[in-house]
Amino acid sequence: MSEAPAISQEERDELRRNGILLTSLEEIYNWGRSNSVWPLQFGLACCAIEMIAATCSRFDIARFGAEVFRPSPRQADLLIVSGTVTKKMAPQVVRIWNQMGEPKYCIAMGACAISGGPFKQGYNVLKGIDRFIPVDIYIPGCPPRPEALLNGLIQLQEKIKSQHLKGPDAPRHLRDDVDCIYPVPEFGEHDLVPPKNPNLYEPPTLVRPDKP
Amino acid sequence: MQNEPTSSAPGLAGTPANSSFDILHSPLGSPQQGASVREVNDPFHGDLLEVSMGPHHPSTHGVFRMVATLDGEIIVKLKPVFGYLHRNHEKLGENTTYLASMPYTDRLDYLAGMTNNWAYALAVEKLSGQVATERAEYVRVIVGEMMRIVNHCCLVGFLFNDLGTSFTPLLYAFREREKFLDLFEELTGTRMMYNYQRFGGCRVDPTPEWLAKAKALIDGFPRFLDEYEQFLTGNEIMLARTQGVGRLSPELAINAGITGPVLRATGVGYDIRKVDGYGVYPRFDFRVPIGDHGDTYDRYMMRILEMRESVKILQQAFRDLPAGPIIDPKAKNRGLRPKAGEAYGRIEGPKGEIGFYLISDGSTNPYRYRVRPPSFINLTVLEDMCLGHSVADAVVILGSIDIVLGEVDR
Amino acid sequence: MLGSGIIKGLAVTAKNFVGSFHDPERLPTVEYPEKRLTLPEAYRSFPFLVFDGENAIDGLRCVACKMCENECPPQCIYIIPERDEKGRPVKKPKVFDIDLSVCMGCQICVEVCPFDSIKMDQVFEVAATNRFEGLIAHREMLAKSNTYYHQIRPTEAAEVDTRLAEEKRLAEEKAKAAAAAKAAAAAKAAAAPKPVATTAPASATAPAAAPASPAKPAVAAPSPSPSSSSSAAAPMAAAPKPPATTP
Amino acid sequence: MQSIEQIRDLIVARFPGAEVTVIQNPGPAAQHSLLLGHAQARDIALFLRDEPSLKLDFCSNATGVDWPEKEIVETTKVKVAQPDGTEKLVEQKTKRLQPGYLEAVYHLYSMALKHGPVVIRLRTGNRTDAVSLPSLTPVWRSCEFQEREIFDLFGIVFEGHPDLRRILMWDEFKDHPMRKDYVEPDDYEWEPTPHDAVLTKAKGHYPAPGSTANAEGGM
Repeated sequence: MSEAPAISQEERDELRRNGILLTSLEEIYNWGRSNSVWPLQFGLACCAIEMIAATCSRFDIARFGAEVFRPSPRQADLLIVSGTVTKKMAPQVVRIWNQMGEPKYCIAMGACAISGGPFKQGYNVLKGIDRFIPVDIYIPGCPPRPEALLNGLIQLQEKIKSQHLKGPDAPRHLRDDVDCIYPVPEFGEHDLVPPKNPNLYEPPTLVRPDKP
Repeated sequence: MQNEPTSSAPGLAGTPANSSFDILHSPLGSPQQGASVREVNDPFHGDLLEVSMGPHHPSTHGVFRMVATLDGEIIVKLKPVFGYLHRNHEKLGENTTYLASMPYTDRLDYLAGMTNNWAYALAVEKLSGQVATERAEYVRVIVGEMMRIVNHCCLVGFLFNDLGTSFTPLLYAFREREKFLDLFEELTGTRMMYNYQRFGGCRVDPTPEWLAKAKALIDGFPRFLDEYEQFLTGNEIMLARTQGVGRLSPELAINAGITGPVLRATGVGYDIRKVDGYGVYPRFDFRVPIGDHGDTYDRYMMRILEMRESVKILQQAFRDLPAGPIIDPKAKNRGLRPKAGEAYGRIEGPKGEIGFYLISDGSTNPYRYRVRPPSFINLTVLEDMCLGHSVADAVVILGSIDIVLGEVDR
Repeated sequence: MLGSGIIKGLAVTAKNFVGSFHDPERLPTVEYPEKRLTLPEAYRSFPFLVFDGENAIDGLRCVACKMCENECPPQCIYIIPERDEKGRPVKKPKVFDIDLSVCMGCQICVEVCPFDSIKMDQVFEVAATNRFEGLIAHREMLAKSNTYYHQIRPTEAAEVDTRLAEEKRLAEEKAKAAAAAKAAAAAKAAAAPKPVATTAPASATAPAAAPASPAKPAVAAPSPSPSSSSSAAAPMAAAPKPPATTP
Repeated sequence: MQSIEQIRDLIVARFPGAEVTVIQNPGPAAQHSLLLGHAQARDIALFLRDEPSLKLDFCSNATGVDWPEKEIVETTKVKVAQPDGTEKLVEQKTKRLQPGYLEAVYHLYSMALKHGPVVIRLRTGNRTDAVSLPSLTPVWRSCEFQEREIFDLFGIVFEGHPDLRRILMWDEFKDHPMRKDYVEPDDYEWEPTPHDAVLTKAKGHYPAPGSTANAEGGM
């Protein structure tokens, strides 16, 4: 599957217009996965309201097959971290993430979920949920418009569609060498223990000089 | 259901919902520590069960946790657990300038950013001795009352979600909310985080076209409200699930500092718009709805009636809106250094009394920046209201208090 | 009758369901990627930098005064001013980064900017798969032309243009007056035995060169023609004083 | 409503010998406050709640304030006798260490009589070991969560509070984050736009000088 396809995308589209559908197992598998991404009904803060707005009639996330908000993490495929993750909440978020069955995806919605956002200097605010769980799509904005969430969802669908079922870039659930359980931090005396998952969170170093 | 002006004496009748707790006869009364409903010598008396509800809560009130002790399905003890959205608002407020705290206030009660803005602007105006222009005060009333309508409209939707209607009333509420948000977006630039009010006025002046659009929307709103009420208010399931559920006595409500619709549902006519008469509210003719049972149904009706009163206020405000500057040209916003001192400013937000307590030491940052969060303090009586009810009712009672976690935990 | 309330409610639902087929009021769905809502002119998402002319970097109105950096509530702006080969600050940003993953779109940077150089954009589709490199907006990404600004906010941009033109005109008049005064002073100085120190107006109109190179009359006197340096200096003369914000 | 001095006089008439001080508020809001001593604070609070002319039945807001100790430099002009017999005015600077304390502030209103606010304050002895205050929760239920919050964030121990636990932070947490000298945990690994205090903190995570990092910050 990794070698170049024998038939180009244009030719395939042309065939499709003429009523001939060519597909591969990989394609139809990814198509199915990407159009039934069921999110977890999980709101944290302000962005959750925009998430609800995205599910309501005006924006209607159902058009993307993602309207089935599951209250149970066992039935959900997508964790939309919609809002500020505080240090007190972080263990619960990781636990919920661990409870979700693979294949699962994570969207960090809004500035707070990505980096702590406007509240990042706070003592109880986690500077980004990617310190503990892997994030697929980051949607900045405070809060992002419902359309921005839909745009993020479309990007996630594109990402799912472009995944290969074999090889080194196969999704997590099809590989044996990746552990899908992430360690849950514990409450310490001053901070979470550990404050981040060092295997997951590796920010590049960006040296900023003293201000003149 | 009465609908009385505040000039009448506050009704203090009615027995406390939980009669074992009597604040008047226990001068040092402490919160009731769970009373078992069943007889202890019941041969079928099983063990009590402790259930943790939340913080990932399938109902729609954010990251709130209740630790409920159950006897069968009856709640005998319920302890709320907070802090899952404690974003250190107050600490950040002490580390930034007065103006820079304004956008943060939007994120307190994120369903009603405009009233948070207003309360903060009012407190800083008190602290620094500034006065908003007359037009700005009218515009504040306009946006504030529109915000109240949006908040109550959504609250009703969320309350029905808690009742198990699974989203349908919320779709109606959000369809209507989008119309208001479009207006707010046109005026301030965003859907939720307005950063609109300034010390001494407002940031942008609404154009005549905007005012015309807003007026048209408000004029059509009672029609929607009628439909909404026809849809919901008579519903027998709703009546059965809310009437007599979560009763709150006026004595306890006053003592526990409950404010807003939750207080008025118990029959206490205390509305800061009338009591303090801040802004230009004394110029408007409106009534304050008062309930008389203090149960969930009354709290629901308070929201509906307040929306109708808000429409009345808005129509008067559109009619009387004076010309003039939207912000005092001498107003000091950036680099504001109020004289050393302190001030507590409060307004009637959609959820109750939202206040800001500021201490200035003469520098650009407040020395102490404190938010008086209405929904946090309204939760004080959650346990008292839930005792003796079933778990499903606790969810409804929580929904009827109208909490927003951004404000509860700050 | 028991159940009449439920039936009434169902009638409302039915009315809305049927209504959604013919009444746009009852079918508000906007099919997003294909159709879009028209954003109001005031809509704001993230900041961008306005440039005049053709070249994005040379035409930036920003003079790296760092006022927005200091006022930004979540501190998501980072500026390093450009320096010329002698190490003197030039009124341009060398680095102008905005961390979009922190920005809360509060518009305070726009309000405090005295040069009308930072404005709020209306692009909200900025989702990325990498938040470290993907969500830092650099100077090149932030720079957008005045034409674009006119496209998204016609009214506001027109106002800004008028105001800038007016400020430029006033500054030029002031510069002319200052030049005239300087010429008079120079003539006086030539007549008098002792040279008088440079006059105040000159240093007031040309604050850019002032700190590093003290008082060379020929350099400090702005030329009447609107060169690029004088147009950059023009708004400053009319602008409010930078605040003394020291956190 | 009575002025703050009248309320003080009422209290003193009812509780002779009670420690009640009026704290003036110099700001334009002019919301002056009463500083109560610990011993009779709860009785005075109960009196304020039940006295028919006051009826402050609604405690709206309860909060803490941290006042760390600070050095106050006072300049006084002192006449110093000169050796030649004349007197000369000499400025003397005296340094005085104002001891720190924690403060609880309560804003009281009356729902029955619709007036207010009356502000009352309680102060602890210091910020380290004498940090207890009488709890006013038995008088006003509304203080229940707010006093827990003050305990959590400022570390004031309220004696007589029915359920004094941490409320916002987790139970294992040791610090009191709203105090002015609180040092937050260091998680400044990724600060692309640092300045001032944040830059100082972020520097702790920069590689040692001489490594390959880009010095001017352009990525």
